[in-house]
Amino acid sequence: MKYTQGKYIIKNKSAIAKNTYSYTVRCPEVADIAQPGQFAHIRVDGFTLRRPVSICEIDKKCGTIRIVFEIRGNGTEELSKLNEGSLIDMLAPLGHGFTLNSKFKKVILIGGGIGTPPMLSLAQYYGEKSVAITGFRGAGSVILQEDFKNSGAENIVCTDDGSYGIHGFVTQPFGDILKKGGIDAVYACGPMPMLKKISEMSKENNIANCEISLEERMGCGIGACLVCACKTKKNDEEYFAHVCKEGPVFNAEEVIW
Amino acid sequence: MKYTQGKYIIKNKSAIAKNTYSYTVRCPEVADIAQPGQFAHIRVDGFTLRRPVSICEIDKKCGTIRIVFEIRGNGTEELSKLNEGSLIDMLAPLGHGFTLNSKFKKVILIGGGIGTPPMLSLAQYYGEKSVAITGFRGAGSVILQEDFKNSGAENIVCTDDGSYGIHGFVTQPFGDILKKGGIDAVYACGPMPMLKKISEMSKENNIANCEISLEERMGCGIGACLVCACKTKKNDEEYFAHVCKEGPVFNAEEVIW
Amino acid sequence: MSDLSVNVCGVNFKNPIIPASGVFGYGREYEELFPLSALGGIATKGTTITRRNGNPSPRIAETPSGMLNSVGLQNPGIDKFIDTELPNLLKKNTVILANIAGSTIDECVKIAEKLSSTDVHMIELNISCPNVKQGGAAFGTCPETAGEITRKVKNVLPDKPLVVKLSPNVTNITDIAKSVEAGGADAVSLINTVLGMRIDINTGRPILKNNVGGMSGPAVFPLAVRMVWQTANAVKIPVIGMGGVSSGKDAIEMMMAGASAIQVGAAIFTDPFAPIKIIQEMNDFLDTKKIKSISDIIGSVKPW
Amino acid sequence: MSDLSVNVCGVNFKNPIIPASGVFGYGREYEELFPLSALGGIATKGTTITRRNGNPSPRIAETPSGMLNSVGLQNPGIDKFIDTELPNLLKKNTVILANIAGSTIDECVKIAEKLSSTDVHMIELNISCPNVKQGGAAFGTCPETAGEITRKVKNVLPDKPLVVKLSPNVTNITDIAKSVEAGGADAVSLINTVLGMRIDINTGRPILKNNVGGMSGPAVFPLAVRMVWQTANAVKIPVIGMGGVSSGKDAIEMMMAGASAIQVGAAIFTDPFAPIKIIQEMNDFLDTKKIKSISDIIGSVKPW
Ligand SMILES: Cc1cc2nc3c(=O)[nH]c(=O)nc-3n(C[C@H](O)[C@H](O)[C@H](O)COP(=O)(O)OP(=O)(O)OC[C@H]3O[C@@H](n4cnc5c(N)ncnc54)[C@H](O)[C@@H]3O)c2cc1C
Ligand SMILES: Cc1cc2nc3c(=O)[nH]c(=O)nc-3n(C[C@H](O)[C@H](O)[C@H](O)COP(=O)(O)OP(=O)(O)OC[C@H]3O[C@@H](n4cnc5c(N)ncnc54)[C@H](O)[C@@H]3O)c2cc1C
Ligand SMILES: Cc1cc2nc3c(=O)[nH]c(=O)nc-3n(C[C@H](O)[C@H](O)[C@H](O)COP(=O)(O)O)c2cc1C
Ligand SMILES: Cc1cc2nc3c(=O)[nH]c(=O)nc-3n(C[C@H](O)[C@H](O)[C@H](O)COP(=O)(O)O)c2cc1C
Ligand code: FES
Ligand code: FES
Repeated sequence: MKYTQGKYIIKNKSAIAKNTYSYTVRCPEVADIAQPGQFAHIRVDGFTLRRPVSICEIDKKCGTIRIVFEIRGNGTEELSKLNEGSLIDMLAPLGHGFTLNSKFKKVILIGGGIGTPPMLSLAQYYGEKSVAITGFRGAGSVILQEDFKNSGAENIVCTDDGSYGIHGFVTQPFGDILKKGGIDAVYACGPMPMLKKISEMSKENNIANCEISLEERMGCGIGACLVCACKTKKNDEEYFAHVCKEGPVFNAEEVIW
Repeated sequence: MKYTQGKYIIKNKSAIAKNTYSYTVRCPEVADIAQPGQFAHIRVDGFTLRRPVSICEIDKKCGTIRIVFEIRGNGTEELSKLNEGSLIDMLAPLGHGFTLNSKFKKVILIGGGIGTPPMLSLAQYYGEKSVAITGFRGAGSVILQEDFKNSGAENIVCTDDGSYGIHGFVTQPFGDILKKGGIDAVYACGPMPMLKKISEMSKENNIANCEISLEERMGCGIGACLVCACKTKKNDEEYFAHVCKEGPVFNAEEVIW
Repeated sequence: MSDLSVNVCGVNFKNPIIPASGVFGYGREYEELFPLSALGGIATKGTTITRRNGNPSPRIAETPSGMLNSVGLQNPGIDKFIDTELPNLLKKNTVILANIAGSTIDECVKIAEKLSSTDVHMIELNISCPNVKQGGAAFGTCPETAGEITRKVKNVLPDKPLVVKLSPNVTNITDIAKSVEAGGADAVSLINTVLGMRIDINTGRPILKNNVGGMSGPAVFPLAVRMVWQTANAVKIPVIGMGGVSSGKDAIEMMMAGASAIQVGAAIFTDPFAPIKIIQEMNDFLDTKKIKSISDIIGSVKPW
Repeated sequence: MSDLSVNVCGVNFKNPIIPASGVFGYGREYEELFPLSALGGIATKGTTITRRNGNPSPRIAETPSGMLNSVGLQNPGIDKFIDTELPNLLKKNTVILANIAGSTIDECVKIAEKLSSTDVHMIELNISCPNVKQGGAAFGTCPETAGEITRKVKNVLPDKPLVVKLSPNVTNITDIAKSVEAGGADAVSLINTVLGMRIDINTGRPILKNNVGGMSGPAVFPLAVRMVWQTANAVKIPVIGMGGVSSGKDAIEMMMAGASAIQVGAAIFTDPFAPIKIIQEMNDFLDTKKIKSISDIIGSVKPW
């Protein structure tokens, strides 16, 4: 694993939904090696622990990565106060990202709420071979739709309250597409109940490559402190994996729910 | 004692010497009641304890006060990062200031280093009736000279290294003026050895009104927590006075050195 | 508007927020900023049998998210407290907890006796002051002594609720709490300050003239929550919680851990309006969560 | 360039800075950022007799200027440590402290026996882990047990320096330290984490699945300095200090209090380069003050 720590310039900041911010950060050495599904461990002034945030876009040419995050507590609130031109202290790129396979013909990307951002870099990789299904509480929290459209992915949006796109959960369109068959891989990030359901549906439909991105509270972020344990199966034995290093992306088969 | 707590706008910020800053703060309710020698207890983001800083100028007409401080540690460093337009959280005006007497014909004001600022408001009160003697390490730390000149006070400056004004300590010109006699009061603020010397010299010369401003680490700043104790005499008995309430200005006779 | 009132061993508080002993004096200075009647109660500065000057200065140091103090129980003595401070305080329409300390058990008993005939609402017996040589923490770190002193003091206070204030500088807080409960305490309060030290590396000398001092403020909050939780689960008498509370959320958290009321210390130095803001924030939290009475959250934490 | 080297019970450290046990794993991950040879030493993750999975997640929570952890000694077991981690570590040109823990005295002795024939430089016996049910802190809070376990472990380690790691969750740290010294410890290290708790007020449940956890980080620094000072004055063996050190100034302060070397824990989470920066800052301080050797400041504080 290769990663680095540095203070990088925020080239672009935008508020993309209520309490949700997008930062584009110039960090060529990170962009150069980053993979979809990896994350940055971000230092926030006044806090002892860093905050993990997924890498949402990787632009190797411009030497930038993009992160998108929602204010959830004091740390993300403080983080949201940075401005264009400010320095952001990142330890990145960290973790084990999604398995990319240029031979795949059709993949489904599923993002739930603030789990959506890491799906964008996959959409940009797979382009027209991908269907992006994203789900949000309501119209007010819908994010990144323009970007998904630009990626070439087929784009399906759901909201819990029907105020935007399809009324209902992502599992509905997901089920419909599964039925049609021909799916090489499913990638998902979002709330645990959603991930569980998607894993089950993928298994029922014999999708070998179902990868999901998990969250766990972290210390070091690089695999040294064993703080971010998550129960998994390895060769059918129970195994405490570490989300920051062996994850955050796991094959759905490995996860113990 | 009347005081208030609030967040007030910094109308003017200037760097007046190396690591030394001047803030003019709009706070009509404070300016209205503030007296020379009183102080503001200033909250600094990220710190549990407030920082006491003397009131340097009081402009009742504009509703402003001025403070001047030097970076000494983390708190004053953080404080120095505020900008014009920022809010500063002050508990003010606090403490027992200098005794003003419009009948006094000649007074001496002595400021040593960063003890100089509170002398300015006295100079502005006494105007031509006052001689301001200020002492600094060297030319680089000389402050407020323009202001003292504008106040009408006779202005004497000393530096330890002779790089500005008289070469030597403030006690030298002070001694010279004492000898000439006719002094109604002496006011001083600065390092303890200087204050001690001035008190002794005043006593030897039978100056009844020698008032000095002391420093002590503080908690509440208003007389409730008894943190800022300083040994004094009261009716010849030892008495633990509190710098924040009974001081910071004490009659030199009261202090136990 | 939720019901913020709590009852602690028979005494009604209009809300659970009490400025802690030692940071608030006798309230006079803070009255300039807000009416004392807005407070649930006031714990007065620790009072000893005779006047004490306390320790030499400096008596305070800043620490990460906290502070150290080594005031050392400066106070005018119990007689002066009863004559000049208490009558005034009792007019303020808030619960008065008279905090007392002694260097011998006898002294504590004598002070309590003097207070027993006053109208003070509660006595808070400090057996945990880290800043005095005799008595103080020594009483609070040994279960037997803590029980004994409680018994003797309670003896002369048959009609007044006795709160015993515990030290966090112990291996097992529940042993002390149980012993104090058995001794007849009507409630316990905790935590007092955590013994700490800072050195000025430029001079090579301790910042406090007393060398060591008591740490308080947000830094100690997790320790205080843990001890409140352990204690509330170990005794039947109510627990008054304190240590690092600086927001309404903190107060709610400590009450969930088992505190029936909350004292606020160092936070008042940072923001003199802290107690008032905390009361408001607690009210807002209850309103948002549609909880009718603050009493419902006391000890409500569900451990895993 | 000052002389930063220190000698702790016969072992030479090129500088006094050692990543603390539990935050640094076996160093593999940090090697990506800087050479391990830049460090004075490395304290490895606590190792038990057999593999342990540790406690369920979440295992970490943020606190004001600090954090709580409840990892619970997850590790691959001593055999795997000796086979796969130690040989690699011993190549890194830095002092290796093997941190060990057991749920019985026997277990500790067995682990120590296994290590006695390796080339590890020092053994750090953790008798103070607050995150495991048996053993751990239980050993570290009773002077007699602490002395006994030290004696039995030292017995099988005649040729290896034994450092015993103490818990701050005690009434009297010097009692434990003296007892451990009498038991044959070559040095003590302190402090381990301070037991604390946080509750998520929105769910009404503890943030840590283990309910309670160990507090560390800058918040505990004044407590650690006090305990290091007390301990250094109570025993003749060297003290390795830790608890909240996050800058060169902190390290200097703790060494003035009496520490011969310094471990750095939580600060590494905030800044993975913390140990390297601390070494640099210590050097700068000594240069500015024209102090030739860091050893000159150990225990140099002059109390009032
Ligand atoms: C691999 C990974 C990728 C993530 N990617 C994103 C993203 O792209 N966008 C986004 O908005 N959020 C993302 N999150 C969640 C994000 O880390 C949390 O929302 C954030 O840490 C909350 O911090 P806070 O200070 O606002 O909350 P607080 O509750 O104040 O945080 C307290 C502590 O808990 C931790 N914590 C709280 N919630 C979480 C959580 N859900 N996951 C992990 N740690 C948590 C914090 O990091 C901190 O250590 C990701 C989490 C992980 C593990
Ligand atoms: C009544 C009064 C008036 C003052 N007026 C001025 C002024 O006009 N201009 C100015 O530059 N300075 C003034 N000072 C000194 C100023 O308060 C300190 O320099 C400042 O508190 C240092 O804070 P720090 O965070 O930079 O230092 P740190 O050393 O990091 O502070 C740590 C703690 O010690 C306290 N402390 C440190 N030094 C002093 C000190 N000399 N006096 C009181 N507390 C101290 C701090 O307030 C804080 O609580 C005054 C002090 C007092 C008591
Ligand atoms: C300056 C100061 C003085 C104190 N004096 C006393 C005292 O006289 N009696 C007492 O029982 N506790 C005293 N305490 C302890 C507080 O009442 C309280 O237990 C402690 O500060 C923890 O709460 P906090 O973190 O909110 O400050 C004092 C605390 C401070 C900061
Ligand atoms: C995540 C984590 C895991 C730890 N694991 C161990 C351990 O296995 N053995 C041990 O003796 N101490 C362990 N500790 C305690 C540290 O070694 C150290 O004593 C403590 O964190 C105080 O130092 P700090 O404030 O610099 O973090 C651990 C601490 C943390 C934060
Ligand atoms: S956060 Fe340290 S191992 Fe994952
Ligand atoms: S600082 Fe509280 S009494 Fe002076």
